Amino acid sequence: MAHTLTFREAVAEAIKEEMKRDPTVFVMGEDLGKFGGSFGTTRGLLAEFGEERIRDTPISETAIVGFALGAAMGGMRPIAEIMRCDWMTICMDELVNQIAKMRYMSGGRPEIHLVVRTNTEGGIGLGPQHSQSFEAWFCHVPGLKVVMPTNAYDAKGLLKSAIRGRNPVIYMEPNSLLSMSASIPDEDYTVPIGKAEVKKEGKDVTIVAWGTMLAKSLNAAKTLASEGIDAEVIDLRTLHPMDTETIVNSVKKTGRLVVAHEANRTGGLGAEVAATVQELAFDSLDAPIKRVATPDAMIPANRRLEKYVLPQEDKVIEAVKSIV
Amino acid sequence: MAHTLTFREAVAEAIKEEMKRDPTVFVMGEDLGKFGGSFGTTRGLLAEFGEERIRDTPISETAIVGFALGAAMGGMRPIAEIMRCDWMTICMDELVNQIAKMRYMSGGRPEIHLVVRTNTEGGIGLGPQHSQSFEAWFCHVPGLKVVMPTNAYDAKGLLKSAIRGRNPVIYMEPNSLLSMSASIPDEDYTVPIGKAEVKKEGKDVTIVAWGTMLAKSLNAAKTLASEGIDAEVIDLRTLHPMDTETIVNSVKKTGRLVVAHEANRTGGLGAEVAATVQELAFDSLDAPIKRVATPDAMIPANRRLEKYVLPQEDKVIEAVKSIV
Amino acid sequence: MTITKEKNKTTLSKDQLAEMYHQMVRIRNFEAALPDLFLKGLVVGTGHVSLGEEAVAVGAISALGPKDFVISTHRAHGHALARGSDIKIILAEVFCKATGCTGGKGGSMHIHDFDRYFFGTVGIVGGGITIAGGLGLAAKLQKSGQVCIGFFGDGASNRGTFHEALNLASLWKVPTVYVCTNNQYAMTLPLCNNCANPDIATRAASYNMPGYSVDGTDLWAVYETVKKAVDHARKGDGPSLVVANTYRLSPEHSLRTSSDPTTKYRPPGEVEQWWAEHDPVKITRKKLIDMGILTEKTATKIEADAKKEFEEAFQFAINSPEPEFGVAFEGMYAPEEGGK
Amino acid sequence: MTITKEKNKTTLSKDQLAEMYHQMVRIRNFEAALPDLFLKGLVVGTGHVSLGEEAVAVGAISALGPKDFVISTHRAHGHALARGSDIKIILAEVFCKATGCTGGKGGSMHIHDFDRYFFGTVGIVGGGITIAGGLGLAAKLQKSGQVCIGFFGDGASNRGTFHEALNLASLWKVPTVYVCTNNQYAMTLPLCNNCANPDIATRAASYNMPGYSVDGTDLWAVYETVKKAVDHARKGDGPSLVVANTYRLSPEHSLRTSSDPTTKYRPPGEVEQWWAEHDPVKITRKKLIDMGILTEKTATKIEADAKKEFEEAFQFAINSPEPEFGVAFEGMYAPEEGGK
Ligand SMILES: Cc1ncc(C[n+]2csc(CCOP(=O)(O)OP(=O)(O)O)c2C)c(N)n1
Ligand SMILES: Cc1ncc(C[n+]2csc(CCOP(=O)(O)OP(=O)(O)O)c2C)c(N)n1
Ligand SMILES: [Mg+2]
Ligand SMILES: [Mg+2]
Repeated sequence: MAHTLTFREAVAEAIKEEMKRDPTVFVMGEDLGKFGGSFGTTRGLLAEFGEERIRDTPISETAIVGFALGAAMGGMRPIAEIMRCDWMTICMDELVNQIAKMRYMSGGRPEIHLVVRTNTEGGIGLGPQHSQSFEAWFCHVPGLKVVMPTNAYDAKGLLKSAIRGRNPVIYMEPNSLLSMSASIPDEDYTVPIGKAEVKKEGKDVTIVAWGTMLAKSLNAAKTLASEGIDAEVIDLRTLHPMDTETIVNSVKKTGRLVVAHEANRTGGLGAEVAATVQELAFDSLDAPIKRVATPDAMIPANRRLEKYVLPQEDKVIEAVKSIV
Repeated sequence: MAHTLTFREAVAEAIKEEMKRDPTVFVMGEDLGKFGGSFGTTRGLLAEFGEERIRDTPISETAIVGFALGAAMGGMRPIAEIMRCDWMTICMDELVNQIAKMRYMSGGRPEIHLVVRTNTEGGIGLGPQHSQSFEAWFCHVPGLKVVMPTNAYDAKGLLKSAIRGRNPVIYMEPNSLLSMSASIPDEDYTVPIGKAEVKKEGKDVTIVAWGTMLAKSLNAAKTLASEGIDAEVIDLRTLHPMDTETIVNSVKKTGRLVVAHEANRTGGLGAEVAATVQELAFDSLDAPIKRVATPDAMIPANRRLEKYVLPQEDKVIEAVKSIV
Repeated sequence: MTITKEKNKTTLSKDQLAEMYHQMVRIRNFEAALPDLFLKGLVVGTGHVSLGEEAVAVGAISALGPKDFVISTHRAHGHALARGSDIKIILAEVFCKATGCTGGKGGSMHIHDFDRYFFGTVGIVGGGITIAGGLGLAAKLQKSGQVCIGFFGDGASNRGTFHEALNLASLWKVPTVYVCTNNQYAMTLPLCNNCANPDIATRAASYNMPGYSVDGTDLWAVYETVKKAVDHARKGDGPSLVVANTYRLSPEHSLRTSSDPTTKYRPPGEVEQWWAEHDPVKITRKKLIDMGILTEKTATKIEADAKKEFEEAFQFAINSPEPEFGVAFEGMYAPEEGGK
Repeated sequence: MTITKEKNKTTLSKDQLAEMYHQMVRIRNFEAALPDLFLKGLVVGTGHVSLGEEAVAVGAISALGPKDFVISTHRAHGHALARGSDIKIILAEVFCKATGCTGGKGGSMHIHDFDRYFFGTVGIVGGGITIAGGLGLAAKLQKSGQVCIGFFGDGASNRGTFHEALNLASLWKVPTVYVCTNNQYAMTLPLCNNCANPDIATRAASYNMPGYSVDGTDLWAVYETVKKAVDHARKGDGPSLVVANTYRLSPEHSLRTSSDPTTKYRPPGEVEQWWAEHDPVKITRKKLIDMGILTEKTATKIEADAKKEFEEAFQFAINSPEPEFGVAFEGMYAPEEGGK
């Protein structure tokens, strides 16, 4: 049997089930108790679990993440929330120098089982300081795992894997996908970290996307299909470690690759995908790999400008056509 | 006429000359007054300019960089020092959300003329939290410029350009290069931001490198020459904006590219170079672009292990041979 | 450490006081209108209104000279208006129109007015606290005699930037006055779950600077205290911390959150009671009439004029064009040509 | 806010005191030997010795039970030794040998001993302050009765993490005792250029927690104060801040900087005077003999034993193998198999 949930409800349900399953799981972050989270992803949890396990914090991002690390070392499985990815900038030391390295620095001893959840990407008119997505940074940091689900099913399944896992996971929730629904099995399931998913098979070109760009890429694929171009679309889902195999296999079949993400182009994770694929599938490539991304620009608040700056479906179509 | 300076002396000389030239230039950071900087790059400045303009700060990295921004907005040209690149993690909000975006967020009005200097890369046995290089992060942030000189001449010239410029510059000083000397003209000169330099011409393969890997690449090129492989070696110098033209022209000539940097491989700026070049010079490439970098691992303190983990000359040679 | 509770004093002239009331009313009109305009889709993204904080904005900013610096927060409209910024330009920015102060690229969280040394708003809570110290440093190094006010909220006072900035500002004796608008909530978190010691002014002791706790609904108290701190700074005696205690009369934290009906986190009746007993506009009006500075008639005239000004601003903003696509990529870097 | 200066008391038994002196001597020997070993090239990278801080390490850690947590700083050797860690393993780590606690991958800045709940050292100044709060939170949530000591320095107290962590620890009443070893220098910066208010314990008031300022050369004062704070935490009454004031007797900030002759930033004679008048090992020795707890003979025996122990540790460390290359890439991630 199954039920229907939005992305944000799927997040809450994953947390709820894991908290019931494991008393060491708890949640901490800003405005996530009574308010249910600035983006509504923790609604209902306070009523169910109380203030001891659903912990509202002051505006202290370094303490949120640093306490989560200490709590994990002390045997708990914290789920820390940083309200917006833009503010992950504040706790980068905790993430990069402490959390990612604590196990290694300690001779491989402690398990840093914690999740840092954050709302990412733009698209709702919040302007330059509230619309960014820094997945490329986190993937550059050995010791972390990074996931970004694109639908409620994966949101729940990946979050469960992250919570149950034995390593620190950055779990990124794309802003504009939170209200999208999907069918969720009633029974317990997980989605493995490290596996991409082929969302649509195709033979002419591979499109690898994550976050908001996945849906735009699938739409683009529809349009392209009507013009006789058969695109294969891959949802990367786990950004680090990357499922290179699935991508390379696809490119070996199609001979062409477009990578689409919402983060800024230069230094974005699209570069990593392109660099890896051209190395591993050089002889299969019939055309240059194209990247679709936000140009190297800030994201304006004005909705028309925002839409103009962020990559849309047409940019994916354009990129595909330029190489097919 | 010319004189000889080490990299660290060249940094100090650039600051000294610019401070004499422009009363709005000043320096702030940890232990840079009497002590002359933890890596000796500000020696002699306190004696010359006094405490008003050579300002020692407490261990407050967010305040160092935030104050520098305010001071720039108020008309000064601060040179802020973050002792180690690893601690740039602490002031990422100030760098990314405030400094990089202040002009844009303010409708293009203020000039954020400031420099943030930092000691980067590893190689001296300081272990996982004191050996990292995050240039890829900064290049992912529109609004910043990023330079990493590899020799005393460029160190002086690029720092002068950064200080005189009208935009925020992250100026990165590779740890293991600070004692290397070069001949410095006695007269004033600058090195332009945004220009790579071909250090050695060659026709068989292009090696693009920055930081410590430049010297290792030049050494590798010597060894390769003795085996009949003629490598062109490019010092990227400015990492953002990248001098794509120089790289692409070289690759069009050689048909092969190796990118070498010390930062971790995944998400490193090498990926950006590779992704850009395969797009712009696809038809010229006779082989996959290879990256030489620290594998996705922490950098151990033990010197043998450190040397083993960090990429050495032999890795560059190997990479070249794998594609020539 | 000095923690004083200021009493009303009147070094202010009648004209000044009438003008200050005028400013408060301008802010009130502006802020009161926004929730509705947001629901109508005119305000883009989000916005934070400052109902209940009018006396803090006007009292503090009136203590500054025309070339003094101001750094504000995500809740900035009142500060800009108190600084004398053109209400049309501010409203147009809140609507993200081409005529706004950033040309519509920033919106409500990025208000600035460089001509008035209003050096902008920072959407990252606590992000401005260090910048305000740096502006003070610039003034000090250039011996310009300028002073900087750095506004922030009770919630922001728990950011590490607060600690680092106030310590450094004090060590360097920069002329920065830190004004904390304690509206008793950080988003949905009440002060007591926010600050382990809710008497935020106490913290000044950690930094060896004067700390003042004042009634933020009392225009006189705010003005006189900030004035004292500004004079102190201008003399070269360094920064101060002024905590102005008031209440967030706005229905919700932000315009965006107010559209969400599930957000009940304030005790029932609390908002209504503060409106009834501690509305700074009402309090100021009554006091000014009692003092004979305003009459019912002059007060009503001020209010009517302000209404009219807002109505004009509204017409201006709504009729302003959307920004051209091309501007989206402008203003990221200053052109290097023509630099120093 | 409670700022008390503790007086000597003696709830400690003779045996305990003799053992505490023993620990202080172990630390002294270890630290005193390192500068020379660094110059000989045996210490890798850098290292920070804690001469002058022995009474803080031993006094504070003696107030803990065996399962209580400790988080340390870059200056960690003394804390590890006081916790009872095997001196061989610690020295081997400082030499970056395979037998060290991280197998040579961390070095001096990454000492830990998980079997003794010594949860490691953080090379980022102030990085451990939040972690210590989280360990306290883990203890509280699991009702384990454990307490955490989080050590940090006077310099670290100016990091934003100090502010955020102490505020949150107090709000949540976590059982963490924050012990600030004020050795009056942060690298080359003297306390007065470091903390705007050099009385660091004052800061506890900002967080509504007890704040104590104690003589950090006085073993009794440190022990009794930290014990009081530990008991307070264990009872569920929340965190405290204990500032132990002493002096960095070490010639330089770090072993690396000490090889640089240009580093003159302390007033002439200052180090010598502190050695003469405030050496905690000498002070403790004299007091214990005066109190009849030690005799010249038993003290000398302790010192000789410690010397022998260090000599053995040195032989162990120097004869230990270098790590295999293969381990360089081990221990980054925990294997997911066999997880929950
Ligand atoms: C660093 C950071 N964390 C969280 C937020 C989200 N946020 C925006 S306003 C706000 C509350 C700020 O509270 P306070 O400082 O008291 O200002 P007020 O909103 O009451 O004016 C929060 C948590 C943010 N913008 N920046
Ligand atoms: C965030 C950060 N900034 C700077 C440094 C460089 N550094 C290492 S130790 C130190 C001084 C620390 O002073 P204090 O906290 O008083 O500890 P002490 O060294 O005196 O024991 C500095 C500045 C660092 N490791 N981390
Ligand atoms: Mg507030
Ligand atoms: Mg110190």
